[in-house]
Amino acid sequence: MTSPAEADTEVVQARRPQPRRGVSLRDAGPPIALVVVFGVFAALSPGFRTLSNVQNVLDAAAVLAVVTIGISFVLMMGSIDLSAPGIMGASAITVALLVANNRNDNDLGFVGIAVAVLLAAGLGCLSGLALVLLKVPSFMATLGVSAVGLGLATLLFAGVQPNIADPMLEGWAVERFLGLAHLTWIALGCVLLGWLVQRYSRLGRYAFAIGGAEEVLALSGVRVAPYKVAVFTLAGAFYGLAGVMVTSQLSAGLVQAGRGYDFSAITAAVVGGTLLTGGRGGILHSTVGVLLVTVLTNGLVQVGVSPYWQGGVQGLIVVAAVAAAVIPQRRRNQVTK
Amino acid sequence: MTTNLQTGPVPGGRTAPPALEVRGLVKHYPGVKALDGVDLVVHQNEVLGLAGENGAGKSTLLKALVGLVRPDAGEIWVRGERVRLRSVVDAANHGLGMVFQEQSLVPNLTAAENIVLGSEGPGVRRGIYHWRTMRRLAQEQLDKIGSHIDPLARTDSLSFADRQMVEIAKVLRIEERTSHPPVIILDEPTSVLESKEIETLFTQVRRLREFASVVFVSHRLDEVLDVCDRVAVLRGGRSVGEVPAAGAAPAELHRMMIGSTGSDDHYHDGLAERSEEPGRPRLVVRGLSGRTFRDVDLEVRAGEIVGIVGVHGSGREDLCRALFGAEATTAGEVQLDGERLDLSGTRAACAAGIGYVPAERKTEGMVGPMSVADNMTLTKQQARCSGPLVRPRKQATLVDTWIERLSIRTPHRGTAIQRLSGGNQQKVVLARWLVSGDVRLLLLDHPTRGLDIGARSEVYRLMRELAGSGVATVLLADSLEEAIGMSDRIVVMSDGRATTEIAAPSGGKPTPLDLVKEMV
Amino acid sequence: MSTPVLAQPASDAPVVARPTVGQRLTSFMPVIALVVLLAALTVVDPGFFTLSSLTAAVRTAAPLVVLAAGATVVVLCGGIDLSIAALCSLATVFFALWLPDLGGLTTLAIVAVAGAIGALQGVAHVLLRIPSFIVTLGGMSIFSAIALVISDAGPIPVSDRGTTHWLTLYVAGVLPMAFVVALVVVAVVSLVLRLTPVGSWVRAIGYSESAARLAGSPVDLVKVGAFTLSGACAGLAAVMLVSRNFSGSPTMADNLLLPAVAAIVVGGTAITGGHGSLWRSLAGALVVTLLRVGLPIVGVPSAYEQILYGAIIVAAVALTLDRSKVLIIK
Amino acid sequence: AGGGAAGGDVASGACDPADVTLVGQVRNESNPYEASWLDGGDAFAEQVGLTQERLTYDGDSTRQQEQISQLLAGDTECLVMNILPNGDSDTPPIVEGAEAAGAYLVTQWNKPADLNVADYDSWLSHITYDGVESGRQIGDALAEAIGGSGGIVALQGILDTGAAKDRFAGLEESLAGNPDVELLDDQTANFSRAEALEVTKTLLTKHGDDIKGIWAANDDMALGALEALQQAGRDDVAVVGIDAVPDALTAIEEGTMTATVSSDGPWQGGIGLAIGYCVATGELAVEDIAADDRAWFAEQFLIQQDNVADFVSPETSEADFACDNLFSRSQGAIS
Ligand SMILES: Nc1ncnc2c1ncn2[C@@H]1O[C@H](COP(=O)(O)OP(=O)(O)OP(=O)(O)O)[C@@H](O)[C@H]1O
Ligand SMILES: Nc1ncnc2c1ncn2[C@@H]1O[C@H](COP(=O)(O)OP(=O)(O)OP(=O)(O)O)[C@@H](O)[C@H]1O
Ligand SMILES: O[C@@H]1[C@@H](O)[C@H](O)OC[C@H]1O
Ligand SMILES: [Mg+2]
Ligand SMILES: [Mg+2]
Repeated sequence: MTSPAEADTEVVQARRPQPRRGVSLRDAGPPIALVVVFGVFAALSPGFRTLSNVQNVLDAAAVLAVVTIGISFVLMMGSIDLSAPGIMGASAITVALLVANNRNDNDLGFVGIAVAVLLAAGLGCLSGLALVLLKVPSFMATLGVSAVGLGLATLLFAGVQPNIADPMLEGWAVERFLGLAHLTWIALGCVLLGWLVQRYSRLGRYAFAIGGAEEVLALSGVRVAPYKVAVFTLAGAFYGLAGVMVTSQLSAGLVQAGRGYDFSAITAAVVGGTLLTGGRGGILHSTVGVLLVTVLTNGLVQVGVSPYWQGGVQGLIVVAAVAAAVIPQRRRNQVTK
Repeated sequence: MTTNLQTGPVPGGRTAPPALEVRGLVKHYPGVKALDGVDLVVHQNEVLGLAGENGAGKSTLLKALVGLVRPDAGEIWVRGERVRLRSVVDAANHGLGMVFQEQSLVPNLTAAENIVLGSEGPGVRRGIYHWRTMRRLAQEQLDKIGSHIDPLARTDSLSFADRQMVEIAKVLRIEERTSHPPVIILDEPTSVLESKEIETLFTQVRRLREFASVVFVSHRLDEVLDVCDRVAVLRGGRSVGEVPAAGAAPAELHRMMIGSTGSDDHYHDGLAERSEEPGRPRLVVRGLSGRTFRDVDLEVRAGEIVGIVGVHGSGREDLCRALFGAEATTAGEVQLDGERLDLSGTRAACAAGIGYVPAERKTEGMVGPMSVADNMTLTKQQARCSGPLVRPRKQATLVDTWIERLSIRTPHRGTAIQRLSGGNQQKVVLARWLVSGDVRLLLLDHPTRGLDIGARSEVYRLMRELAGSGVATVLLADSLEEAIGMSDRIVVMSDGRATTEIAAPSGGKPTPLDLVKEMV
Repeated sequence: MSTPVLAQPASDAPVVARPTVGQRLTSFMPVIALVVLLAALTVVDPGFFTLSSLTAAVRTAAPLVVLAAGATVVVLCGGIDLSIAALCSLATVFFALWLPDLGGLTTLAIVAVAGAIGALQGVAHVLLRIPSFIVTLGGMSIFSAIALVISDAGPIPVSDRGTTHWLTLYVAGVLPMAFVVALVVVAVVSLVLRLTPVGSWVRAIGYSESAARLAGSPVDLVKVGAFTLSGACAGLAAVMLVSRNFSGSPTMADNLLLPAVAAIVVGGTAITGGHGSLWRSLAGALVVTLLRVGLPIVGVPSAYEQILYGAIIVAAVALTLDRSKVLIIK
Repeated sequence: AGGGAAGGDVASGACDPADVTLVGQVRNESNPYEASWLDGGDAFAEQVGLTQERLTYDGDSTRQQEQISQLLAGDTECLVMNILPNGDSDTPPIVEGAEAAGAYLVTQWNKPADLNVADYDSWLSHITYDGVESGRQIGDALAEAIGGSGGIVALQGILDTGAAKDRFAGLEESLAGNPDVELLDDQTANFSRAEALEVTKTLLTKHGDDIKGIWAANDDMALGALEALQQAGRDDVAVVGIDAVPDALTAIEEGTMTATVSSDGPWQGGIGLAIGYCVATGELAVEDIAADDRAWFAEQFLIQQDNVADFVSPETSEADFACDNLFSRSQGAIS
């Protein structure tokens, strides 16, 4: 045999054209929807199309983006994760009590942040363990862990609002680089990290594979349980970071720091083209979904839709966007769950 | 003709220990003794065929050989050394690898990843993918079998045959785990392949023999005799003997499989015996177009069996699905017994008296966790009801009748269908359309896929019986021989169009070659 | 018949596969979980195990049982209905608004309209092929918005209590009528599933939708039916809530969504579809209710209550889910 | 029936003080205001040698009802409940349940206007702050802070609560009296700090420098708005809220926030139990409670930089809870 490296380039170059490798047309729906929604709001509202509002949208997307990256790995496996509110709450209070704050004399700075993220990862790990050891479906395992997280947070909260005085953490929300808050850059870093993990790490590719055909992995001698636990742990870490980010934005640790992020992250991921059945989509898909959801929230305020109707209009547009995105994939005998 | 198991000739004349030896393997399932003391020897550099009826225990035996089934008793020896196989990895470390009866690739990964899955070696270092290395490793495997696919193509974008090649490339990775020649196990690899693909596969199997041993399972006995050196036969979970392939006839193998002297000619017997002339046109298709087929005209008369042949991608499967309302059409008209047929959905098709047996049994044909009885009566619910209410007794009687008539081997009608062997599952799926006796048109997509000879001739007999009673049948056959043997007329499809029609009356059958010429 | 002669193996095997003791036990697990929980609460606070306390608990559980029962059929079909709670809230508002005009017919009208709204979601799901998760998530926000607007964002008092009075009565002095109604709903739907072909259609769709469709099962119809039932149950639960709260309010039932889904899963119904039953959801709803009311009442402090709640529902599912029926757990 | 064994013979109690059960119920212990309420309840209980049972229902109306019916299914003879109903619609069933079981009930904040406390025996009193008044007061303070003219935006609370509506109505009154102040936009942030942050950011880009002031229906939202302003680098916008939570008081001290209105959590937590306790033990008879004290507005103060020091550590003295001094903070009956 010739040197394999040479051989493979030759062979591969020779027959590249037909089989599917990269992005395909069916992934184009969500980005198109994003452009359309953006265009409509830009046409309707002068305030929407300003540079500062675009910055605002990006800043506003930061926390949701980090949560959604975490949840995307879980969704890729075909599992679901409702633990974000609890884990974010626990991490928010933890970090607020560990960095300089008004409740105690701690001033751990970066270490405090790391501990909060680790705690969050631990809670995520708990979900994974319940799934693989107790064989409890992730829906319930993560719902349980969310309750545990909220309980822990309430314990630590102990009735008095911890406000942070750590300049670094406060600075994340306030200071800007190239027009974007540091938090937004952190979120962008997470997107990049998530994408690298999805593309280049065994964990990411196996998560994707578990969603595609879990039983085949077992037949190939791969023990999937550790990877499942690792994915939930990773997701937990992202939620933890998101909790820290919320704390930085509010300068205070709130038990409710993660309220509502479970469903909005799932919505964002699905709108971006990640399937709840697993095996499709990924970080970049989800990021598009996050932008779509954030643009919607912002745009509805900008064009002045009544607060009473905002939720409803948003729901309607999300359904419409998903419907439009699935049209090209519709088949007679297609299974939709 | 039957030779002693322990002293078979060693190819090459050396007296090396056999590559693999099984002694007295036993495996019980609730209600079934799947393996009842199996003995088997696989020599170095030989292709051993394994034959047996549906449910004889072939898959169970093979799964035990790769650590997926934990036997209740018995021994497995690899190259003269007794081993205990606890997992696929264990088996791979001993040089045993298997291509499963149902394809087992992760559809959303690249071919390269599938090939190295679970044994990435230098392709993944510290959890990080090195795509160049991965691609190289995969390419090495593909080169071994001379496949030209792109290792970075997503697996679900590959053709069926290419995927099978990926599976073989993947199983050959076990070479990297042992310094010894591997034993490659192929469980019914041909049941989903077209004849051309089968040829390619056989070329690969013969190449494999140069450096490995192969265990090959197929219900097409001529195939088995063609590619194997020796054939061992299982019956009821026991080894009942073996024959050297050279000079053996399928009928002889079959006799061993069923333990009695059955009829010799299962492919052809009775083919000519249908007395009635086909009746008036029952199905008339005019200018039908859909996603993968264009402008198809087709006519099937009552009592007629029309085979449609074509390669993968010829559009024949989608045509069938369209006639059953399971695939959208863009133009054309279909009439059934002179009435315009509603193609809007499967429900309408069923109501019109159309039956459809899909090729993908596991995902489309049966509802795995549901019982044999419920699977059988899923379509014709009225057959088990009086008024709107289900009558369990009525269902039981009906189902038991059909279990008996089709010799479906199941512990009980209440057993989950997924516990049956593949062939028996297929019979249940077929029976679904027969229980009420009101089918006018049957669309059969590979109805005998995975069936043993006995079950197959049973299905043939049934088809003929149905045709005799006036049912029109469209058959997408498992092999050209089957198409020729069973059909009154054969339509060739290529590139989405029905290009040629060849009459195939009994007595005037075309040859496979005649068809192949038209197909490409 | 010229079939091959059967070889011996199957013949010496038992012909009828009777469920083993273990299998029987798994189908009782939801009830066992319930009993264990009740026993534990009683040990912590002996005062908890009294007739009036149990009566109050089942009365409390009634709307949750009804909500969970309806949604169970959707889950059995492999889907999910996230809109039940919001639809229930909307229905309480409708009830309060329509009562003055419709009088005694209001209850029927509410159940019918809620059923129709559920059907609408079902139609959107099957026609547009949008995952039920998304359709009903959208439905949830749309229903909330409508409820907020038509109620002018506030509760609407129900002065004519006569219409719902019957729901507050007690059968034999101890069994709350609302709970009896919930039991009837569970029983009727269960019987329909068991005695008609609908049951096997639902299971077939849940286990393998494409196989069901290719067997000619009325997949779309059954799914729309499941969403209709789920909607109608949300309507009935709304009537129960109104009978308890004497008003309709745009957010009244919103917080019942997760408990209802938890009830279904705690009962051991597979969230992936196919396997499960309404009886399981009934037991699950009682477990969830006991946790919601029992933990604080026996004196578990708020923070620990949440931790315990989380741990116990996970443990309950670990106990009730029959893993021989659900092969891959996602 | 199963709901109520004791029946409604309450007029005044003859419970041994040691037999009284004290229950305080709020939404959750994870916000400072409501946590301080329960702490106030504990303080009162300690004062009379008892302990308070702390219940929370996580802002979940049905769960609140469930807990209360379970509570009322137990021993209700000397049960005293100080309840924060989740919304107006949650009050009637609580009241009816308590009446049927003969448990002593005080409710706070939320009550439908047409529900009359005097029609009941067990429902001793309903206490609230005048939301219209507070909304107007902070509205006026905001107008003054921006010099009587300019644009403001409003952050509403949970839309279907009485508190949110009354306070917004108060703002509208204030706007009527300050014709040069223009309400540019109103959005809801659901009483939440995090939501207020996002909404304010968007409003800041939408209206830019036109915004001179932000009116928030509670302090949590005001604090969220302050964060948004800080992140946008705006220090020229006046912010007002309601509740006088510690962080808001600090902000007022520091001058970043303009005004708030006091709601006294610890006192609210104690007073409801105190009223119930006094009646249960017979020290106070229901008939003797003045009609005006059955449903009343509690005293509240507009807090600004000049008087903030007086409120930094709210104190509830034992005297506030003495049976003869229970209604000293009344500002009159709810109109
Ligand atoms: N040369 C390469 N370098 C890095 N990664 C590669 C390379 N070739 C293939 N891959 C990996 O293989 C993947 C192709 O399969 P993948 O399933 O991810 O495609 P996709 O288009 O994202 O599919 P989907 O539509 O499901 O999102 C790439 O996304 C990438 O992760
Ligand atoms: N997991 C299982 N549980 C229960 N019974 C099983 C299981 N797997 C196999 N069996 C039973 O064991 C017997 C042997 O099955 P096996 O799949 O080995 O047959 P086979 O020879 O491969 O048949 P086929 O040719 O149809 O593939 C059958 O009766 C089958 O029903
Ligand atoms: O902030 C408080 C809010 O949480 C509650 O709902 O109503 C009163 C407000 O002061
Ligand atoms: Mg991708
Ligand atoms: Mg087999």
